[in-house]
Order: sequence, then structure tokens, then C-alpha cells
Amino acid sequence: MTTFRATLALLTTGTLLLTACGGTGSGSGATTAAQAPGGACKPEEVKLIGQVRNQTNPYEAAWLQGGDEFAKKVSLTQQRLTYDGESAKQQEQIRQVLATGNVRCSVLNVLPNGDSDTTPIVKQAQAAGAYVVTQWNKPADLKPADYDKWIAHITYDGKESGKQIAHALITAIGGNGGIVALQGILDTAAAKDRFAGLQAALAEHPEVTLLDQQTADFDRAKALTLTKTLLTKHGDAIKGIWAANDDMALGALQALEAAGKSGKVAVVGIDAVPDAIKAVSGGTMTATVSSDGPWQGGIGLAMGYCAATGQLDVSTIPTRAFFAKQFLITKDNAAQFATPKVDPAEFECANLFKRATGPIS
Amino acid sequence: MADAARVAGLRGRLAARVPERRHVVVTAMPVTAFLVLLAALAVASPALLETGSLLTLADSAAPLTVLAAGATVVVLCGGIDLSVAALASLASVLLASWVPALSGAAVPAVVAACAVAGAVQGLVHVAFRIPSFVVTLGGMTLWSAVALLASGAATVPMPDSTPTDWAFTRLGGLVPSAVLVALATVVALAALMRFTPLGRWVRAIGHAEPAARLAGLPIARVKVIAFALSGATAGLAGALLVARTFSGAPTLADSLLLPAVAAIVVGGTAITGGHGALWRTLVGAGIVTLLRVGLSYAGVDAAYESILYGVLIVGAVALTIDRSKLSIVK
Amino acid sequence: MIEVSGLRKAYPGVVALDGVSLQIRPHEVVGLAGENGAGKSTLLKALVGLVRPDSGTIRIRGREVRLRGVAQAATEGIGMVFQEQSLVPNLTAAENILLGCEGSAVRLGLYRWRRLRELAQAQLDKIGSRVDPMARTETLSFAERQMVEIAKVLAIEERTRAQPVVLLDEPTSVLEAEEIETLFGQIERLRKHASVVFVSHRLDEVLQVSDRVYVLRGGQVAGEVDPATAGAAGLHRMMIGAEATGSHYHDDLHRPPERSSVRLSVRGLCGEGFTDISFDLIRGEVVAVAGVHGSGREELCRALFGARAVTAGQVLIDGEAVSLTGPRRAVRAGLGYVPSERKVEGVVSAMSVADNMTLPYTRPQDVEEWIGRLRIKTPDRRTPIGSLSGGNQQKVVLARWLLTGSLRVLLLDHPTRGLDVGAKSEVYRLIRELAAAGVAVLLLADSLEECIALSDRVLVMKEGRVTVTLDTPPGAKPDPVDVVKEMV
Amino acid sequence: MTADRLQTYGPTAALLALAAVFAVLSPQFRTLGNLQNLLDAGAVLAVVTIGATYVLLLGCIDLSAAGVMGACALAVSLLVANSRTALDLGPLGVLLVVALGAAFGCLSGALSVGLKVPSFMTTLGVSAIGLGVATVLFAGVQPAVSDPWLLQWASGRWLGFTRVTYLAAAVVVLAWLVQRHTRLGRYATAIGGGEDILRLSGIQVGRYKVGAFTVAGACYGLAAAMVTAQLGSGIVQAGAGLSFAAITAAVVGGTQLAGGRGGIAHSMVGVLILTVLANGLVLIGVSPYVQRAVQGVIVVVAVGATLWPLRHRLEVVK
Repeated sequence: MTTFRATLALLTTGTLLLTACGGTGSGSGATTAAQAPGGACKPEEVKLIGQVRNQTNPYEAAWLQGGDEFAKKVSLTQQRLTYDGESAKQQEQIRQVLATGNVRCSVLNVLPNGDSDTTPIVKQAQAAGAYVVTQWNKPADLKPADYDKWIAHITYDGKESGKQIAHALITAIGGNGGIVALQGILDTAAAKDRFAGLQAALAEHPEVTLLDQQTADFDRAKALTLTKTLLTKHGDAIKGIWAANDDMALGALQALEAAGKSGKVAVVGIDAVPDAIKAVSGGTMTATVSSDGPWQGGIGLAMGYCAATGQLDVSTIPTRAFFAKQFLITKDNAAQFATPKVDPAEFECANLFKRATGPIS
Repeated sequence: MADAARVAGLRGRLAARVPERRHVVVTAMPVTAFLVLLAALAVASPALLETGSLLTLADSAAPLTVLAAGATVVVLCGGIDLSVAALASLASVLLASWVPALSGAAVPAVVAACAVAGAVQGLVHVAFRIPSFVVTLGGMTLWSAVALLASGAATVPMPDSTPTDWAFTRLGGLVPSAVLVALATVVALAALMRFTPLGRWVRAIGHAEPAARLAGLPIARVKVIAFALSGATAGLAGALLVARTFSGAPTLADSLLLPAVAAIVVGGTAITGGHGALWRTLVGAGIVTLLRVGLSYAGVDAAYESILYGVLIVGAVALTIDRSKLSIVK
Repeated sequence: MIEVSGLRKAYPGVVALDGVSLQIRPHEVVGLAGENGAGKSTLLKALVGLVRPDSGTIRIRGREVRLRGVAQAATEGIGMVFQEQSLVPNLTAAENILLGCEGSAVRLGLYRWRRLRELAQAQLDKIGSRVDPMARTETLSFAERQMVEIAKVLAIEERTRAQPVVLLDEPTSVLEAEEIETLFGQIERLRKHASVVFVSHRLDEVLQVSDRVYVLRGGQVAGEVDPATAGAAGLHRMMIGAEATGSHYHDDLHRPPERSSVRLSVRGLCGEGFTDISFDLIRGEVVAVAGVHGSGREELCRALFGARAVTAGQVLIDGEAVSLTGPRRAVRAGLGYVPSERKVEGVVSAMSVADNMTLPYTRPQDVEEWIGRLRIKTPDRRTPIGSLSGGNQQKVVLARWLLTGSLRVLLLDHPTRGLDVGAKSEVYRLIRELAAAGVAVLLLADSLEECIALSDRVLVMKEGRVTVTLDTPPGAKPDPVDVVKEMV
Repeated sequence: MTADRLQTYGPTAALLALAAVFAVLSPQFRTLGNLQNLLDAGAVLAVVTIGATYVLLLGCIDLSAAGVMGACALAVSLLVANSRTALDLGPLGVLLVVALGAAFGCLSGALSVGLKVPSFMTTLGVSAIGLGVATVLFAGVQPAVSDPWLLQWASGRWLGFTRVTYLAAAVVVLAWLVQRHTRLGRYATAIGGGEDILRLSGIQVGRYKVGAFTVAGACYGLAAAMVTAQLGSGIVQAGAGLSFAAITAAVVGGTQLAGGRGGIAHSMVGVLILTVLANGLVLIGVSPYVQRAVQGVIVVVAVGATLWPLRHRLEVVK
């Protein structure tokens, strides 16, 4: 047990020493932050941070690429953060970037892992004085208007997109018959809204029946297995498959192909990943919806950059939690979405809110 | 005759001293590994050593430390608890939904509920003689399903965050309260292990369960207590997470399972049981947090971050485990 | 065959071998006797390459060799039957026999089961064993496994095409009388194929099977003995450097038990391995249970401690019924148990003397006092018990039950297994003192001699039942031969 | 004896009971089409479980499937005809990927044996390395496989079953033969039974341990190729969750975590139990929320029921 005490002592001394070293270093973040007034950062002082779940899916990879392109436009670099879909890790990373450096000139463009993750992110950014833009997920009662550093929350009307693809699906199966739905991770707003959209569309078309709904967790492999099982269960009664994202839609496509039903059952998804766009233009998939990842990756940083450099007065923005424009992709317009491009003009301080379609109700 | 005995005793004591010195070296390894890692990251990114940054790191390590602390007791018994992360998620959901009714009493209520959940797993383990790996694997899926059902598969916002504010503030504007909670948890558990027979019994069961059984130790009770402690700290970890996210979610802590186990092992507690200590888990949680947060902070590209994490975690364990206690490595 | 000269091996603080020289000739059974710590094990380990000597030479068939491991020793024709059996339980007997030297039974990494079976059968035939080579080892009885083990060592004969040397390390310590006789028969057969080195604590056994006996003392060869002329007493004297005295069993400490008061009462106890066992133990009485392996006495002993399931029957201590649902309850009721597998079941070797002694108790105990009273040789109370000698470890286990002063019945399962003569005597003294203090002792003795000498009564068990009860008061001890007759 | 038999046949009985219950409750479950679907769905898990079983036999544990499969899935999709690279190696590409998987497995084993680090940690580390490699290979653009040979694994049917199913069946048979009739297989089993004894017999235990890990890695590589064939493109998450699923399957089937007991045949019963459960629960329409809970409970009950008659003999359960 003496060793226990010895180690404890060593540990304590080590920590103290390090803390002392830190104290004599470049000065703590708090004092630096206090010296720099908001909205008056020099352009080169601005630190751009983009945070997404991971770089291993095309959508989020494209998002980060959009962020890079904006950064290049203003001669800066984007710090890329990925948290592997771990809420805890996301919070840890956010806290860490907010704990050091010139926080007042930091700009965060964040994809929160879930609704619940947004609250601590904006609260901490507000406390540290960093500009933050969040996208997709936020609890309904949390409003950017209550914060002056949380510039905006951008999301897409999941109900609308769920409904859009549902309509496309219903049209594709000729207005009647059975369909099945593949849901996303159940405790996400996206999964719920999109499914609500499907239900709304079904309400308008009583002749279309929802045969079954199961969750495949937004996962391609799970969707594959699940679709096979559903095909066994319902057989030819399935005319169409509604998937809450493209990964699951692509999994379903593979299941159809394995069952020799490729092209005979309509499939729709959301997200417009490259494979899905290819499938849409190839005719095996009916429709998908694009939120334009590269734009999302750039726009958040652009908003923060404009605010930090004083070109955007946050208090004058009319709606700071808004739905952004999304694009239904069908065979007709698939070609123009095949290679996603960013238009630098959209990132000008004056054009930041051009894509807003309305406030989040 | 007496002289001979004294000489023999002295010689024995000298012989015992030599392995003791090696023991100190082995004991200090996790701390050394932690400091080396911190130094390496600080070279890559000097801002990491700022007071605010270090305290934030400690803050980040707090929930993981609490989560791993109770599980350490189970590991010391020679078992494993894979359910802690799912239980912490469930705790977050329960806490968020109980706060309106129970207010400040919600946290102890949730901790108690999780302790009961842990104890139930322990009971199933000892009564039906099912390996702890399987019981807690089943528990993992069960608790997360309960969390999904209880929350309606949605984030449960906390209408009023005051009952948990104590777990996420900065004392004196500087020291994160969660760090103190984590330290208190570790100290409390360490004291429990040190000053009550529980520690001796847990170790004895971990080292040599047949001997412990025939010495008349209350094996079943000790194991159930170990699992209950593990459940309780999982509940507390869930509360810490709720305090910082202001809501509960059915998958909130799920991703912390492997980091928690890693924290225990990296700290130098033998996964085979018996050998280890709670302070080791504290250091282990520090190392794991450095790896999880520090790497991306130091600007390592996400793809290479994962590779580096893999290399470093194996390296850290290789440095910290006490091989003299392991005849066979499994 | 083998010529060892000037072998020396020192560990920190201990010289295990100090210039040992000896020869092993073809077709010869060489006995090796000596107290614990005399260097027997180290010598054997040096001969199979598990220990590398600091100096000295080993010559095999005239050629000097440096052995680097069991595999190399095997190619030189030396194999060892380990004290704790070294068979993989989930493999077949045949695989175990040929483990690591499958020869033609494995071609290009592929098993040829028929060939494997033939080869293994050939080895088993050498010792006349009828064990099924394709049986899974864990399904075999202890004695059968010992045969497999010997067959395994003999298999190295195929590798060297020379006569092997078989080292038997304490092969009889866990065998019962009948099994020992079988083993001796096997050793006689073995002699036709091999040279044998036989190590045992039991001097009579060593004298019975060996052609020559080397006596080791303090890492040196104290002498070479011809069994035909030397008796056990002479051997004993050579081992410890003094004559074994009649006080070995501390008869002077014996007190007649109090006839009137029953301590432990067993009524119609049934369980796996024993049926309908009834007997009484009175205060201060030492009752030994005799029986061959498989007689059910170990099972009974564990069941009394609650460590094995009981299907029927009742146990009372001082008239109160005891629940046999677990060791914890048994300890509460005043029972103590000293298991035979000391290293696995007796002590937690990684923990300290003090922790081991006070393991079941919640309150701190006066450990120092008991270290003194039992004369436990340990540097201090915090020393890991694993570094103590076997005898001192056993004393700690005994102290565990004495500490609280509430011990009423002590169950001793081979308490002197693997202990040297001096340590045995110490344990006997403790048993005597305990009995004199009123504790009732149930003893499963390590040898028949011990069983008779130490007890007031002997219960003989056969096939799970108590068949005979013999009174063995001091001065009226029965002839061991009579007891054996009842056992088989 | 009965307890032994129960341990051997208990999982099979549980499987039959489950299948019977589902067959009664759901008419679709009874169809041939569903059988084909079942075996098809279980194919990848079967191959992964075979790998995990070899490591479990040693008494070690392998959590590297997720990372190794991620790296291998990306590698295979880049090596055969695809949308990103000009390579078109076909079958050779699959072979290379199996070799890549084996290399990862070899790394886990070598680290565990060489550094004496518990396999739990080395495989976790190797999994992270694999995911990193996968991310590097992914580079932001998902490679879509266009090699018809590989794609046909999952789509073309022969006597109603896909090639993936046949492939898995072949691997099962091969793995069983290896376990039963080769030195590697027998020694892996023996190491789980008593590693120290093998050492005393002069067997180079480390070599066979690394060998078992390598076989496991090769299985993950092949499984990754199978997933890629099924999904039509290489994705990083190809093996997500499969490590735990495979260990669960093996344990439910009667392969013991302590090593030495069970084996391929047992593990495959476990795979079928899990697959039937997942399939059956969907078919009888159990809510997706409840499915997870039911699976967890059934796993515990299955293992508990198997071990119940042994409970007096199992003095130590970890």
C-alpha cells in the first residue's frame, strides 16, 4: 500500500507540475477571449472548424470538402473533426477546441450526433464566445434567438422530403399496392420526421398500404438482410420500398437484385449519395432527395466567418432556425447532381440565407 | 537457533525487497505512459498544456472514469461487465424523465435503480452460473431496449437542469465539478476496497476463486455487490452525461463501453482478475481520454487518428501490464 | 546412460543444487530421496531442460549436452511424469501420448487418426494399460490418466530409437494403496524399456522399488544407499541428518476424547459419490477416513463443508442442524476445512500471509500472535504467501480456522501432502493440540501409517459407504495390513 | 454424462424449438424461400464466427472483425473492377484481400504473443488500425463494384441458394476439417485446454496461436468480400457489430469463452439460432424496439439452460 501512496503522490506532483507549466505558458484561454471583442477579428485570425460524424460516408466526406473549399476561398484552412458517431467524443472534442487559443475568433460548423447533443454544444460555444452553426439535429425548444453566438441552425424539412419521395414512390407504383418502409435509427429526429412524411403521403393515398415497417438503423448491410426477410414475408405484395436514407435504399436494391426483382420494385431514399444518384439515373431507383452536402459544409463556416469579421450582424438575421432548400432527384434531373459542385458566390456574406425556405415551426 | 531464524528472516525480507522495487517500477508504468503521451501530444500542440485545456481534458475524462470505476471492481473479481455503457444510457433516460417528479432526488433514485439492475445481473450470474460475459452481453441489449421503450426512442429533454447543475459547473470558474465527482467516486470505491473486507474478498475471488470459496467467503454476495457497484457507477456516469447534455438519450453512453474497458486494462488491472486497483483505472481513463480527444486536437487526420489510436492503445497496455502476474496471456 | 557431475544452481538467497554428481544406468530404477528443498525437483528439472544449471555437466550416453527445454530433452530420450498431471483434458488420450511428437501420425500438418491410434496403443501396450486411446482424457480416472502420462513419456523412445530415461516426480502422492501397487508393477515393466528415476517422500516406497537410492540434503548428495541393506530409519537419518524419533506423531500430546459429548453427528448423508453415511465425532477425537481413490471419502469431506451437493441426510454440530448449502454456512457453524490442493484451493498465493489468514473474517485479527504461536516462518505478515514453503502455507491455512477460537470441527483433506518430514511433524503437533482443546477432527490421511498413528478411530469407506469402523487408541494400533484388507 | 450430452445437443435442441415456435406462429417462416433467405442472411455471420471460433478455442477473444472487415471491404472493392481504380484483378483481388485479412489477424496474434498483451486489447487496437486503413482507402468516395464475377456471388442463384451461401457452407466444412484433422486445429483446441502443458511438451505454442489468429483474419477478409458482393460497393462499416455478434453466436452455440470446448459445429448452431431469431422476430411482427430485448434475453436463457445441469460442477464461473 506504500506503493499506492507513492503513486498517488507522483500523480499529484505530475499534475501540479503540468498545471504550473501551463500557467506560465501563453496565458489561459479565458483572458485571451476577454481581450478580443466580438465581431472584430482580423480575417487571418479566424479559426475554421468543421465537425461531422466520420469521413467514411460520401455525404459527410462531401460536407468536409465543401468546408475546405470555403476555407480556401478566404485563404484559411478548416480543422476537420470527426467523432465516429460517439456523442461523448463529440462533446469532448468541442470542449477541447473551446478550451484553448483565441476562442472568440473560432467558428464551428457542427453536425450534432443527436438532438440532445446540440444543447451542450451551443451552451458551451456561447460561454466560450465562439461562433457556432449547427445543422440537422436540435431539440425543438432550443432556439438560436436566445443566444448571440449561435448564428443559425440549418435543417431540412424531413417531413417534406419523406413526403416527396413517398409521392414519387406512389406515382412509380401506379397509385396503388403495398409498400414497406425501412426506418433509420429510431431515436433521431430525421428518422421520425421522414417517417411522418411518409405517413402523411399515405394518408392522401388510402389505396396504398404500408405492409410493414422495420428499422435498419440507416445501415446498408442491415437493410439488405431486412429487405430479404421482408421480401420473404410479403413476397410479390411489395411494390415499393421507402427507405429513410440512401444507404438503406441501396441495401434494399441489392436485396432486390439478389431476389431477381431488380427494377420490378420501386425504391426511394434520401441524401443523394453518389451511388444513389447513379442508381436513379440508371433507373433502378426512383428518387432521392439532396440536401447538398458541400453547401452545408461551406455555409456554416461562411456564416461564422462573416460574423467574426464583422460583416454579418447576428442580431439582424430574421430567422435563425430555418429549413434549407432541398432537391428531389429523379431520373430527369439526376445528371446535374452527379458531380456535386459548390458555387463560391453562395458563400458571400450577402448570400448566406438565400436557401432558407422558411422558419422551423 | 534463534539467530539462525533471524538471519533467515532477514534474508527473506531482503529477497522480498528486490521484487518490491520491480513492483514499484511496474506500478509507475501507467503514470509514466500517461505523462509520456501527454508530453508527446503537447509537443504537437503546445496549447494542450494550458490550464484551461488540461482541466477540460480532466472534465472529459470524468464520466469515463466514473463508468469504469465500478466495472473495475467486477474485473478485479475476475468477471467482466459489458452492460455498463447501456446501463448509463438507460440511466440518462430515467434521470431526464424522473427529474420533473423527483427533482433533486432523481439522481440518487437513478443511481439506486442502476445498482439494482447491476445486482440483478450479478444474481443471474451467480445463481444460474452463466458467465458474466454472457449475462452482461444480454444485459447490454436488454437495458438498451428498455431505454428505447422508456424514451419512446427519442431524446428526453430535461425541463429544468438545476437538479443536475452540480455535476457540470466549474468551481471557482475553473475546476470542473465532474472531475471532483469522479475523484470522489474513485476515492470512495478505493476506500471501500481498502478499509472493508470487500477489497480483500474481491481480490481473493479474482486471484483464486476455489480457494476463496473453501475459505468460506460469501462469494455470491461479493459478486452481486461488485455488479451492484458497477451498476451504481454506471448510473452516476449517466447522471454526469445528462448534466452536460441537458437531456437523456437511449444511446447516449453506448459508445463508451470499449473505452471504459480499455481504461481499466490500460491502467494495468489484469483482465483475468485479482490484480489491479482503482487508481489504475483513473490513470487509464486519463490515457484513453488523451487518445480519444488529444489526437484529433493535435491535428491528426481522422483516418490516421484511428490507426494511431490502435497502435498507441496496444502500446500503452504493453507498457503498463504487470507481466509477472500473468503466466498465460489470453 | 546419464552421468551428472558437479551440477550447481543458485537462486537469489538459495543454493538449490550444490555440486550434485550421480549416474543412472540402463534398466535401472534409481530412487531419489530428500526433504523438501533438498534439491530433488531442481535436479529433475535440470534433467529435462526446464532449469539451466549454473555450472556442472550432464552427459547422456557419454556425450555432454546442454538441455534447453523439454523438447530437446525428449530428443535425448529423457522424459518426465510431472507431479501435477500434464495432460490436456479436452484431447484424446492418444493425442496426449503423442503430443508434440506425432511422427508419422501427422503428415503435412494433417492428422491420420488410425495411425495415431496405433502409435498410442503401442505405447499403452508397453505398460499393459487397457485405456481406450480415443477416449477424451478428462473422462478417465486419475489412475488411468497416470498411465496415459507414463505412456506419453515412453513415446519419446520412438523419437530417439534409444532407451529412454523416465523421471517420475512424486507419482504416488495422490494415489491410493491399490493404485500404488499397480504403479509399482508398471515400473517393473518399464524397466525392460527404460531407466527410471523415482522420487517420493515416502521412504518405504523408495526402498521398495529402487535398485539404488541417492539421498539429497541441502542441494548435495548426502549418500548412496543400497535398499537391500538399508532400512527406512537409516535413510531418514541421512535425509535430515538425525534419527527419526518416535515423537514424530507427538503421542505425548494425545488426550483421550470426552466420550460423553458428541460434536459432529452425521445422519444418513447421501450425495454424488457416497450413500447413507452416518457417524458421530466426539469432542477431542481424531477420526481418520480410510479408503482407496473413488471410495467417496473426498466427496464426503467436501460435502460436509458444503462444497458439494448433498441429496439427503442431516448434519448436526453440538446438536444443532447445519445447513449444507455452502462453505460460508459451514464456517459460520464452526467447521473448518483444509483442502488437499493447497496451491489451488488452500491459499491465494498472490495475497499476503495476513490476508490469507483472515480471509473469511470481517473484523481485523491478531495475525502476529498466530504467526508466533504456530511458528510460521515468514519475513512478515505482508509477505505474499506464495513465497513461503508448503509447510508454512499449510500452517497459515490452519491458523485461518483457529483465529476466532470458535472452531468446533476440523476437516483435514491430506493436510501433509507434499510436506517434508519436519513440516509434517509440526502439522501433527497442531492436530494433537487442537484435539486436546476439544475440536473434533476428521482426517483424510496422506498415508496409511499416518492414518492409523494419528487417529482415535478409523472409518473405512468402500464404494461410497462406511464399511467398517476400527478403534485405534494409542498403544493398541491395528496392523496396517488389516486396514488395507477392509479397503479393497 | 447427461450434462455432457446436454451441452453438446442443448443448443441444437434450442434451435429446433425456436424454429418450431416460429413455424407455428408464422406461415411465411415455413416456406422454402425463407429457408434460402435465412441461410443467405446467416452466411456472412457464419464465416466471421468461424474466425472468431478459432480464437475462442485458444481461450482468447477477437474483437477485430469490424476493423479488419472494413479495411478488406474497401480493399476488395478497389482491387476488382470498380468505379474508382483502373484495377481489375477479379478472383486474384479476392485472394489478395483474404491475404490482407490474414495479415491483420497475424498482427493481432503476433502482438498478443510477442508483447504478452491480452488479445482483448490487441484485437481492439488492430480493429482501430483496420478502420483507419479503411478510411484512408475510402478517401471520401465510395467505390462501387462493377466486377460481374464478384457481384454474381450475391445475385445469381443455383438451386435456389446464392453463391455466398455455398461459399459459406464450403468454408464451414473446410474449417471443421481443419479443426478436426490438422495440427493447427488440434493444437488450437489443446491450447485452450492447457497451454502450459503444451509448452512443457515442447510445442511452440506462440506459433499456433498466431496461426489461429491468422485463420480468423483470413475469414474476416473473405467475409468482407462476401459483404461487398452483397452490397455492391465497398463500405467502411462492412463489419460493424459483427465481432460481438460472432462471439455471441459462438457462445450461444456452446463454444466456451474459456477455450478448448466447443468448436465449429457448435458455433454454427449458434449462428443459426441468432439468424432464425432475427428472421423469425421480423416475420411474426414483433416491434423493432422489443426485438433487441428479446434477443438479449434469449441469449442469456439459452446459455443458462445449457449450463443449468452443470451448475453444481461449475464451481468457478467467471
